[in-house]
Amino acid sequence: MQSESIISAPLVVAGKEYKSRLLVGTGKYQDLDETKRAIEASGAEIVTVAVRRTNIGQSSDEPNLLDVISPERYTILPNTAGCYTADDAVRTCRLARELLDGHDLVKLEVLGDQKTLYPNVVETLAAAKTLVADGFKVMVYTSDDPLIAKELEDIGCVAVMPLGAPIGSGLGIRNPHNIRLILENATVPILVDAGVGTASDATIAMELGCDGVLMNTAIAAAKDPVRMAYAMKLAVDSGREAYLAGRMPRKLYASASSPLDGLI
Amino acid sequence: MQSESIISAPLVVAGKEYKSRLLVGTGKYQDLDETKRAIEASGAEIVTVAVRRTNIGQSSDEPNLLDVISPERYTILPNTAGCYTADDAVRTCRLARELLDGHDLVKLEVLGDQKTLYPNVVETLAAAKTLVADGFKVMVYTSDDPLIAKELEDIGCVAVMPLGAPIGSGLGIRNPHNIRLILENATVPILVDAGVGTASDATIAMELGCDGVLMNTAIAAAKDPVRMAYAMKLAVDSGREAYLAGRMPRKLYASASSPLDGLI
Amino acid sequence: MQSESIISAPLVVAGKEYKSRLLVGTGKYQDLDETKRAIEASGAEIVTVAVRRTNIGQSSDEPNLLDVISPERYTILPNTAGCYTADDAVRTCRLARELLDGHDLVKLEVLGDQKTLYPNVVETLAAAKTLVADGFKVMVYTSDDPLIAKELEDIGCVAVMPLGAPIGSGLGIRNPHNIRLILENATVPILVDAGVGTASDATIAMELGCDGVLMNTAIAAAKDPVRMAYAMKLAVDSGREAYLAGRMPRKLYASASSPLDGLI
Amino acid sequence: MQSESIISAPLVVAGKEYKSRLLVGTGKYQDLDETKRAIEASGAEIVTVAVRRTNIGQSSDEPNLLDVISPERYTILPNTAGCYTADDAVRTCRLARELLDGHDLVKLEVLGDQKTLYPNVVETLAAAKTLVADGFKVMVYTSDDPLIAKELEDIGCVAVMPLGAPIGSGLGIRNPHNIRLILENATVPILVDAGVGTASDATIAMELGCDGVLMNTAIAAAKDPVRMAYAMKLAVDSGREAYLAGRMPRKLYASASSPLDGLI
Amino acid sequence: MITIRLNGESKAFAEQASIQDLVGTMDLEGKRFAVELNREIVPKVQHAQVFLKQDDEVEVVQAIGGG
Amino acid sequence: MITIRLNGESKAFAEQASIQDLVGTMDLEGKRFAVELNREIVPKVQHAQVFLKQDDEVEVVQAIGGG
Amino acid sequence: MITIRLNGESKAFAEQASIQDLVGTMDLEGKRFAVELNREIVPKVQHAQVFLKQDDEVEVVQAIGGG
Amino acid sequence: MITIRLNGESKAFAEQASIQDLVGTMDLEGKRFAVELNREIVPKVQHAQVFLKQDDEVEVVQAIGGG
Repeated sequence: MQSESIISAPLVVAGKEYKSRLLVGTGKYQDLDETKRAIEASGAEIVTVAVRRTNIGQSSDEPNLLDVISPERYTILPNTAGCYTADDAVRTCRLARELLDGHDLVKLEVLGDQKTLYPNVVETLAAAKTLVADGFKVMVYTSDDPLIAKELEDIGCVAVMPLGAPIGSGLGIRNPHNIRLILENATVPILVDAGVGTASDATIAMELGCDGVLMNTAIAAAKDPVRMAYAMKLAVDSGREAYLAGRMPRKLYASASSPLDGLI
Repeated sequence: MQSESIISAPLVVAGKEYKSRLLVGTGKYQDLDETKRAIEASGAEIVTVAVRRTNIGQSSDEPNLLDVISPERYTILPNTAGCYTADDAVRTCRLARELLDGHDLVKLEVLGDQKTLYPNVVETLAAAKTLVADGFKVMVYTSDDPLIAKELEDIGCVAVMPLGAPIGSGLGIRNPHNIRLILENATVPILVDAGVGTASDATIAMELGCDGVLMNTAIAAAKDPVRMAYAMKLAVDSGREAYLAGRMPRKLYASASSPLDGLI
Repeated sequence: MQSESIISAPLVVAGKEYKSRLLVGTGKYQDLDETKRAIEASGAEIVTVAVRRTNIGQSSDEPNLLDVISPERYTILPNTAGCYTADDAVRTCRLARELLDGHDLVKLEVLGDQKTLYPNVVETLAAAKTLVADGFKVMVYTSDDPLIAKELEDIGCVAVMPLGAPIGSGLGIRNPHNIRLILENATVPILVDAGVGTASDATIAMELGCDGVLMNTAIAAAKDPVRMAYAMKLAVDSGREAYLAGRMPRKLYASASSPLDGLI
Repeated sequence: MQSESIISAPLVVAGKEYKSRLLVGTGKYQDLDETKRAIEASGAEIVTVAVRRTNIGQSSDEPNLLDVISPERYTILPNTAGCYTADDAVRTCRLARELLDGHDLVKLEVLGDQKTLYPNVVETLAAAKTLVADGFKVMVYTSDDPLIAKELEDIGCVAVMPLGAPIGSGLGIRNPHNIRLILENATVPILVDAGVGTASDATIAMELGCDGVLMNTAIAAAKDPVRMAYAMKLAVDSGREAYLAGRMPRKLYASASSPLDGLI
Repeated sequence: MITIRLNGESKAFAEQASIQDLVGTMDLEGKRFAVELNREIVPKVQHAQVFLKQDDEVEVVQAIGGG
Repeated sequence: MITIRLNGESKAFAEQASIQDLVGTMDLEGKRFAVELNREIVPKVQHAQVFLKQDDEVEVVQAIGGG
Repeated sequence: MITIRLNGESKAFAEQASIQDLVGTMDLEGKRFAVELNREIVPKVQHAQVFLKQDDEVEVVQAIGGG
Repeated sequence: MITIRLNGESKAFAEQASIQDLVGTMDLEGKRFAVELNREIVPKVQHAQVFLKQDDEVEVVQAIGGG
């Protein structure tokens, strides 16, 4: 059955294949144990991390994130969260590459202000150019502006990740129409990053035809993060399958599911 | 982990436990083979069928639905589709009970007109009273009127199944607010029946707290029904898990997923 | 211009013509002066009132609603708010008719419970039959069930008034699809009653093709009720005009408003 | 009454006061007579025009737009529609200024592609800087990106005009959340430009707190453009009034409009 | 004396008191009101001719603000 | 001969024909079906004992695909 | 004779022709228009003093309906 | 002694102290970290050869939870 062949089609990012189309963050969890269990439940293969200064005099016995989420098992995706200029974002990526022994896949995000965390697309374009020239494989967080998304692809980003809604808002896909416009023009994977609040939001993103979804707060801030991680795994698979299956047309009126003739 | 105990909580209808919360119809498929494969992919344990006159002089070699969807493997749920009066619906249920050797679980639906297939709630109430008195276990299709839903429960129906949208329309849950009102008052299982068009519609129904979803056209009229059946299985599980996990609160503004301190 | 002729087409209820398609209630205002000013600002010609027991030993100098909203100037529409049975509703209408010297136009509403104030359609049907037989002109509040709406029309109600959302909720038109189904079958005026929260809700109701809108809380509970009353007057007229004008078709893509040729 | 003082507050653009908050285009009409009648019906005081090459050998008796929409009566707002680079937009504005004897109020729009007509925000920023430096009063069409909107304001644009949806799509306000974010930070007038399809779309834009709405296709492509122009005038006023009046809070449950005590 | 229920409350009246007498105690001059006696409307024209009996149930209502 | 209505169509049977005889003409061996005679169910166990009369109305139904 | 491009089309004019001469050929009396010569605006007051040269690029524009 | 800024804080080190010496004071054995000296990355292999100077700005970073 030809659909089976489609179903097995993996997500390909920077030449590497992934079975899971759900990417998850590691922030906002109670502790590393919850982080570990949630990420396992999510089935994610690509996991984002932040890069931060080592606390001077930090107790060495403190467990370390990368011991729990090991680069051997997961594709670590360092992000530039908290960077408000192209320069800071580039420095952060270079530190990440050194930190991960030359691993050059990064999540670029350059934000505009702390209230909305809305991406600064002008700085993002500048940083993307520098990073691509410097040999990085850039997965880039951006707005749902279809022109900017296309320009980021043209610059050479390996994946473009428009927001569904502000980071951590859980408002879902605010403007599916723009996401659709982005998808129509795309030749690299398009992932919705930020805004997902519950499972159906992720399903809707995939039904639109997105190649994947990246989230953190929707899982970490759920009452039961591990269970929500599992719900999200199902939601992304469900939306992908529905997209591939091709939904029924909407009708303004009813259409009987049972035959009309042969009624007693 | 307490959540595991919750997760295993099955759907209980008329005293019988079901692992799957997705109920499916058998109408509108190309052939019985597609019917069989789609229903297997859906993981459904309760399957609706219609009751119709035997075509006189019908060729006996024609395969029979109940050979493919056997009452031994599935809980067969005969419906009263196509009935526009309480009397016809009651007759149809009695024929179904005889047909299934006394099996008394039925799906009651009394419709108002062929254009909207909207439930006639007055006739539905009358039929429900008669059927319950006659010993039937009635799963009843109705509108999203919370008062009627409660009255049907009070009459003794074993499950109340409000519509999401007109049968076969694929318009999704048109009025989640009413479904929520129905759920608040319910002490029997509430299943959304009719209106689901794609996976996220089913997920949303479950996230509202519904106990299950019944559908037919969304699967049978998809481009690839078998794959959509599988997508729906995932969608219902996903929505159930998300409901049990407890979604994050929505926020008007952003909230950083990565810590703010320790930035370079 | 033919459209001008259409525009002047008045709302006709029980054989009487009304220029205004906005009907307003008189509840929840600070005082009778605010009531008077808000209703004047709304331009309403039909105004609903409630019927209640005279407080024994009530001070006679207390101003009286009907002194402010005089039956000479306005068409008074007594309602049966607070009635939970057909019998109470019928009694209330008869008291109202006596109170208003034989005026027989009434707003029938029979509610189900105090939490949702959702209409009890079964009792509403019963009351409507009795009242029509007793010579009343019945404007009936009901759910958005298209079959019940049609049955109320068939019984002889002079106007059918489906809810947009629960009374006093301000949630807008929760299910425009059902309102549209009601409109398609109607031969008496269809007015949205209850649920409007702000001006655009009223505009949307009229754009759907409704003949009018009835509201109370949206005006009385606004920060500035008099100004909101005026906003609602404009909103209803605006929606009516837009409906008559015939909106542009929606397009998934853009379409230039300025010519493409002759660019420098 | 304090509200009256508010109501009279005019729209102020580039130091000039306007009673009407509806701005309209002059494209897509059948003829100049329809243009004239529609614009009169709309009550608009600011009217956009395009600048195009004179057809060589064009018959001189052909009526001229500015004879019908005279600069004496209306504030003419020349646009840069059809420009895909900052340079073309600047040239077009300079031609417009010469054409209008030094009139320096312009509508800047720099588009990205003909399919979506989505604004190219990078080129728009560049053009805005040049035009402001050159003494123009710039009303700028842009996306709903709140950071870009703020930057355009900081550059010195006299009004920022985010899209509701693609030009000519009639899809309404696709992302009210972003419009709200833009409004929160704004110190110049914010007008929704493009996307409005029917009256309620304009009302919603004003209820969000926008200072005005600019449209063309919604009026010109209606079945009856003159009537729709009038509907839009009412819609904008209605939304403005509702915004100033302050809408009632939404409630999940009902709230009786008639008193509960004193029932018979 | 007889006792009736007026608007749900117990109230004493003289024998032979009419609806009109009852209404006279309620400050309703010049106001619009309606009277129901034992669930039947009593038209205004009959108020003087209809007399109260022990245990009558009387409702007197007016119009007030409502939606 | 007698004439009955079977699933809405007129049909002739011999006198003394039973429901079982009728069913025998319908290729229903090994299939699930149900019989209604004049709007009353006829249980399978009685098919041999219930005989057709002139103008009887008989419905024979099966389960088919439906939603 | 010289050849210029007027609104994108090739056009011949006499030596020493001014912008005013060019405009005179275009039925623009009493109409609002603007002229750009080689991407620079030529103010109306200078139309008589500015003369066309071989290969000049001239744009003459008007206002038309647009949104 | 020299003074440098380490992760934004002033810190004193011996003359001739290397990046490796600095790292040695930070409990980073067996952990993944990266070092930036005056906004340039210092690869691990060079930590022993690169020496601190007065007023150097050093950043030492690790990976932590983030979205």
